[in-house]
Amino acid sequence: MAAKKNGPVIALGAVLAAGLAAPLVTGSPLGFYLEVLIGGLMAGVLYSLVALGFVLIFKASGVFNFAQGAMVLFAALALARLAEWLPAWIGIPAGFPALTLAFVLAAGIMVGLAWVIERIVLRPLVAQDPVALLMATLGVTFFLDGFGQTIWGSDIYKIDLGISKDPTMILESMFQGGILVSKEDLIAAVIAAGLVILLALFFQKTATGRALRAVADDHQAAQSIGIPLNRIWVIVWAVAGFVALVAGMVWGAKLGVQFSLAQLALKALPVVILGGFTSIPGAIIGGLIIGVGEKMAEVFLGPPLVKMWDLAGGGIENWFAYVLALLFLMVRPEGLFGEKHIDRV
Amino acid sequence: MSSMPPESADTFPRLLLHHAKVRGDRPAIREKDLGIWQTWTWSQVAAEVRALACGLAEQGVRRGDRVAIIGANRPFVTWTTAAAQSLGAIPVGLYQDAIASELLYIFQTAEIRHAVVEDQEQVDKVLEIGQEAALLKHIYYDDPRGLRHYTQPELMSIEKLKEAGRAFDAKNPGFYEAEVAKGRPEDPAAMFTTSGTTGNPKGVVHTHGALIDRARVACEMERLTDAEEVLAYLPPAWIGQNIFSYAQALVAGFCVNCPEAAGTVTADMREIGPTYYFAPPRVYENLLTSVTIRMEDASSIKRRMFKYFMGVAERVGGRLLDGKPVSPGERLLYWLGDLFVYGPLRNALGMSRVRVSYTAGEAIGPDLFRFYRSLGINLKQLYGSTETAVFVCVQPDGQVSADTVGPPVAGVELRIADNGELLIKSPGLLKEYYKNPAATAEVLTNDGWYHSGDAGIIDHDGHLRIIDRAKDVGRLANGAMFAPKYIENKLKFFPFIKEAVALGDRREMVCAMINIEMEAVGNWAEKRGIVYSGYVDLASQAAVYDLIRECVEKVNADLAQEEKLADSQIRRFLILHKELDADDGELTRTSKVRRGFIGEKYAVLVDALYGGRAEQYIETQVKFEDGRTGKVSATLEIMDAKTFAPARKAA
Amino acid sequence: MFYRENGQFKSSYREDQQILGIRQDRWFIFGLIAFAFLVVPFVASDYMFRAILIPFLIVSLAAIGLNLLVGYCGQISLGHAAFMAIGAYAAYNLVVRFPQLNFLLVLVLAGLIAAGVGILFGLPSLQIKGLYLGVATLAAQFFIDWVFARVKWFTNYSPSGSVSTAPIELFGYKFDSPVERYVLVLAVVIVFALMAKNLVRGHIGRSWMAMRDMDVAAEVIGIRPMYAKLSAFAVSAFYAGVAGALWGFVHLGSWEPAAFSINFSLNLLFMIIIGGMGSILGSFIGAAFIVLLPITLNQVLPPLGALVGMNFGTAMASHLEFMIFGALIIFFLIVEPLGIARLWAIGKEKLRLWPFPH
Amino acid sequence: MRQRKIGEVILDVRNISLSFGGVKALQGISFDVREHEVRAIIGPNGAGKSSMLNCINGVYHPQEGEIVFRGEVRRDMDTHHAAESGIGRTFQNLALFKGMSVLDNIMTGRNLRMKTGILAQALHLGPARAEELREREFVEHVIDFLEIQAYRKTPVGRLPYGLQKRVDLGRALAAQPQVLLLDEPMAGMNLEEKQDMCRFVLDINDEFGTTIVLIEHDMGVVMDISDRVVVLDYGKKIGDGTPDEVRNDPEVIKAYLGVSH
Repeated sequence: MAAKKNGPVIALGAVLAAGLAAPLVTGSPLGFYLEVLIGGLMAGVLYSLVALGFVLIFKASGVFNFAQGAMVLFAALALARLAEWLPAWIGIPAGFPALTLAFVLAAGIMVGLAWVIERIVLRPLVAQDPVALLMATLGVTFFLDGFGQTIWGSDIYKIDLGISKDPTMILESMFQGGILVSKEDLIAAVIAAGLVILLALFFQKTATGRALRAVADDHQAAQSIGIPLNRIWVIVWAVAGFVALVAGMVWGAKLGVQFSLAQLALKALPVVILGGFTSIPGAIIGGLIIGVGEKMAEVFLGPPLVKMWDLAGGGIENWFAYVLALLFLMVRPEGLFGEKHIDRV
Repeated sequence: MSSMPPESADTFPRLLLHHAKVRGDRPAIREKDLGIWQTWTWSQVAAEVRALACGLAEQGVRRGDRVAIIGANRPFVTWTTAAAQSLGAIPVGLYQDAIASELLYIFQTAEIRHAVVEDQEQVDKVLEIGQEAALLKHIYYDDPRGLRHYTQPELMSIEKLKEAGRAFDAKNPGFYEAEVAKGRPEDPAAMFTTSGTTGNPKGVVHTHGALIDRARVACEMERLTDAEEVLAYLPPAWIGQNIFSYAQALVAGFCVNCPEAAGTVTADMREIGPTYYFAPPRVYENLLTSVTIRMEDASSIKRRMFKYFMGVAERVGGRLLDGKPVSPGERLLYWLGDLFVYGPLRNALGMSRVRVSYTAGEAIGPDLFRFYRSLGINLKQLYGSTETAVFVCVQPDGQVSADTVGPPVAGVELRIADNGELLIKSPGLLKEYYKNPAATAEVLTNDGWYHSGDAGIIDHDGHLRIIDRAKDVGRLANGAMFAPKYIENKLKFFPFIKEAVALGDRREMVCAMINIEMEAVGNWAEKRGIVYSGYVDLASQAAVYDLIRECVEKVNADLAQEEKLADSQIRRFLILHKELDADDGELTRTSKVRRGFIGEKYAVLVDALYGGRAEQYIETQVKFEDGRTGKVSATLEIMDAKTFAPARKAA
Repeated sequence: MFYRENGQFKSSYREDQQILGIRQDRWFIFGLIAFAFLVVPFVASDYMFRAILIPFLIVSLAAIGLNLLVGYCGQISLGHAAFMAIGAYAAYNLVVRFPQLNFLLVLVLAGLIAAGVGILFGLPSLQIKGLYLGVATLAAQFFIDWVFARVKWFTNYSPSGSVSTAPIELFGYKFDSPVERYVLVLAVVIVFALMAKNLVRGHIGRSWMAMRDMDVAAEVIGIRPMYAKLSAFAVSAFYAGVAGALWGFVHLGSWEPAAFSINFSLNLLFMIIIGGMGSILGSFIGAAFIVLLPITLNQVLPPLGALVGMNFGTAMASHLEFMIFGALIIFFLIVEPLGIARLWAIGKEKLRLWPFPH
Repeated sequence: MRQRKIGEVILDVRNISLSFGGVKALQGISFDVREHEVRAIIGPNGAGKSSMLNCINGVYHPQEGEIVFRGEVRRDMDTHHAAESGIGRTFQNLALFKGMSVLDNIMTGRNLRMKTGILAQALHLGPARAEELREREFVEHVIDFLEIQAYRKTPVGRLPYGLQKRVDLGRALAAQPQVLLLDEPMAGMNLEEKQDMCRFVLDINDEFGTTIVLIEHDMGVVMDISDRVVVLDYGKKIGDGTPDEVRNDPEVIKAYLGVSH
């Protein structure tokens, strides 16, 4: 295979950077600009959380888990409803104690659920075409969407982490008007960072984690040195279930728990394309890029477009991530941090 | 259209021209080739034959010359046969799998100068013979594959032959018509080689008149029309195939279909759905075996349904076919059975459209016979041989049974000689054995009776019943009658037994050597979890021996019922370690056991059987398909079988 | 069981290659078509036409389109409803801007426009496969959704963003009542299904299947991947476009962009998974399944729930529908990846072999 | 007996080097193939045989060297051009189209010659139908030649391995190639199947005059049927000549025969 040309990648990067800088050049106030940037980063953190689940499973088993979004919804529903029901059931005080217990229970449920999915759906499909696996996870998505709403209910629920949603003004001294930042968002970022660190530790320090990495590198080799693939896959699915719970909690707290959560999770797809299917840092950075890009495009690119073509409103963020991912695919299919594959005949 | 051709069409070439004129656009022959049924109409066939005849004439074939034809059922076989006949030459059909020495003998005695063969394999064989049979000067081949680089001057493709023929025809207008006009019904039309259980093959010469007469009589009897379809799948060198797929086709004007390859006959039969069908009992038996085996794998509901309706069919089917009274309730059941079982089964067998089907050559098992008839397939028996142009006796509709072969057909007289041998007088008798007046005189006496060599009786209905070959009917040491084939046939009616050889002439008891049917026994063994590594291993398994012993004992019980044969019960038997094979000389080309040869070849086994030994080591040379030879050896167990007291004769 | 094939031999390649080679199959299909044209119009209720038959026929067409791409050519598309949207809006604009155009011509033009867009979004397939391509088609879905929601020109500046159509008129005849619309759709669908069958049994169909089964070997044998893939995208999008136009004009009458959302796309995908990948017949079966299941659930569940003393509302039915779809997808992928059409084919083979099991 | 005319050089491989990442698969390989001959490339596993074939028909693009086919000099091949100009091939690991019947698989071999457009195909118009029937007839000759009539409509996946190999050969043959590249045509076959395959290879060479380049590691088979043999080892050419010359070449004996057989 001829060496991949880096030209288009650099060009694309330059265009993105230019796009990022453009609003400043055209005279948007710096404070506002930073506010948008930080908002984008926050959304990006959420995308990253979902994308993490994708990457974990893909890395270990080559399955593109379309159902990660549904798992997020399911986890968020479980958490929200358990936190609501538990006080009535066992008299535990509502609020933080109930939430904690609900989180533990939901974690158990998610791990169990992930285990069941792996055993019932993915195990029989081992060594199938990736597209078939993708479709199977689509089936899981539908099943979970229906199942989750059947047992947990289908209204909009709240997860109250007890954090004020009021925005805080920071850096007032530096900019005129300062920057509005929600405390909740900050906490979310911290949780996400914590989770990433936790996962990194898990992968680096535990035997299971090392086995996981071995499996990700080479299935056959891992199997030949005695790593039980089936058990690894179950663990990975369980971890992904837990990650989904964290993502669901953070996202649910921010936006409320509702059906659209599952759809929003679709956004994580372009993130992994961008970051590379097999890279955890890629998922984080990809998430941030998509989050920021989307917000920037919506805020700074949207209005001129609407004006220019007389559009019925903006909404660029609906497709921006995908089109960006598509462009990226054309120039660098393996993503920013993914591994290259050479097809041999 | 059921009208038979006029009497004036009294040779095969004239029949061909008649059909080309009367039904020129109807299909005469089809061949599955390149995936579809390539079709030739009667007028196209006439043109092909004309070109070939002219080509052969141009190459030097003259009236009375013998032309060898070797090939599978392909149109060229039919066409060159007719072409040779047009010139007054005698086509000599030869078996494709005939070994070189057999061929050489025929080529030499018949002084064959021209041979038409199918492909490279046959070309190689004939070229080799040609070295010795110095007369052979012209070889025409149908399939040029692999022959591109052959440079022998004798070789010519049939395509080229036809081209030459067309050129010749153009230069000599009227030649073909004149040649056809010269032919007379009493001219020899074809020569067939008899398999001959011993010695060299004999060439049976039949006239146009004899073949056409027999074909016509049978066509009229069964009301065959030009709408029939037949599948030509048996060796074309055999007279039966010639009668059913050549003579009768040319008399009635129906269409002959040639399968794509030997391996696709079943599929091709399903596609064509012949209306007129002939098969030796062996083929019916194999079909039934495969039905049984395939049904065994069916779900239990289906199996029960199958069994139930086959029971209904057994009660009702034969009676319906014979036009006997059947109650409305049974009619309804049979109708249901037809919907769910018989109809689909006939379809699967390719027999949905069969109006008349024959079996002959050997005795057919009563169960087997009844099975097909109960399905609504009009299976009937006939009796005949190469020397009698097949049709001697045929069971008419409504007078069908498993153990007779029916009354004589029109034109035939029968007589039983004092020694039990059947004598025949018929317009279809052979003209002579080619260049063998001694042999001719032996079978064809001056008073016009043909000595069939079969032992038979004529029952009170006037139906003929064949017991055995006259010369094979022997006596046990105590003087009791011993009809080995009768016993062997009874054994072979079991699906597990493929072949059997009964011994006992001039001995104190009857013993048998048995060949198991690999497929059926193998299936049976797998069902019981018996592991085996191959034929030899399977044949020597104790369980298999027990299975076969049960069969033998059932035959014994049967034999005990018949007063004259009660002494012929099988006392001891063994299972052979190899399949009897025509390549090893154990069977004839028509797959009949050569008892004498086997007796000599396996003398150690015979001695062991009669010597009371419990087992015997044997080593046998075998010929593999690719011509190499090898050895198989085994220690065979010999087993005693239970015998039964003779049934008391009713007072 | 009902097959009697003796005597049905083929003496030309033309006979051998006809679509329904067995006489009994021919009778069955012709009987079915005759029934659909001659009996159904007189016996079915308006509800039947509006809620079941017309949508079934139209989504069948869309499913055929998707099946050509996914089932035959092996290229995934998660955004096929977007091509339907293209067809629907293209037809709308053609009718609004050129009212004198024959509707059949409009259908074809709408299909062609969708095909053009299909080729555009098919371009990534030359570089990427599988999951990656799935994401690319999602991009098409979201982008096209957005375009029709935001660019006013496409909706002819309709203030609400939704568009509505007048009844179809063809050769001076108005197809207004449900029966008339049904017959029109039926005719269109039969013709297009036949064309799809013709395509897949010809050299173009073989080049698609070759790409699906073993792309390297296909290239080595001389099949151009670009031509094979893009033609599959084009034809597939064409079918989706025609189906979209019919969906808009015949089924909905008036619609907004949400009518062709990602959920519709996924439903189409489910149809071909359940119905049968790589089977025209399967597209119909899958469409019937997906159209009928929710209706059946809505009819059957409440009385069933009442029986066990539970109250199944419509929400419940919709959740159950999700679950059943999901479970079925998984079931078919695991047990019979080629869907009901494959089961049908096996059943047919069993009937041909009856009473034998194999 | 086989009496054939070996013609001029039809394919000339010059100084081909190919590497994957840092692994050198082929190093400066040159050899020629004459028209109508049977040319074998042998060597132990990993010698670069398959890579060589893949360069010839454009699946791989060598970093160095050139390929001259029928007088046309190319820096490297592309697969389509190779197919179009008459290079056919079979695959070592079956690369049949699993979802298709035997007939359809072989029909794809005719795709290069089938030109009717989508609309004509969809409507099954006269020219499209005529083209389809014409090519079907051609393919039937291939089926007949390879003696697989009984499996015509069977999905290839259901056939035993040896027959699948035959279908693979049929698919390549259907394109009427001038040069046929056979990648281990007898791998994994039993003796009888090998003999059949040998017969087909020789028949193809005989009947159609097709030049054959084949890879094998079964030395016996190769020596029997080929006119000239190239020996590769670790990506380098270590021998070239008639079977007898190669058999007696000390370096070949050392590298190949001595080690693995």
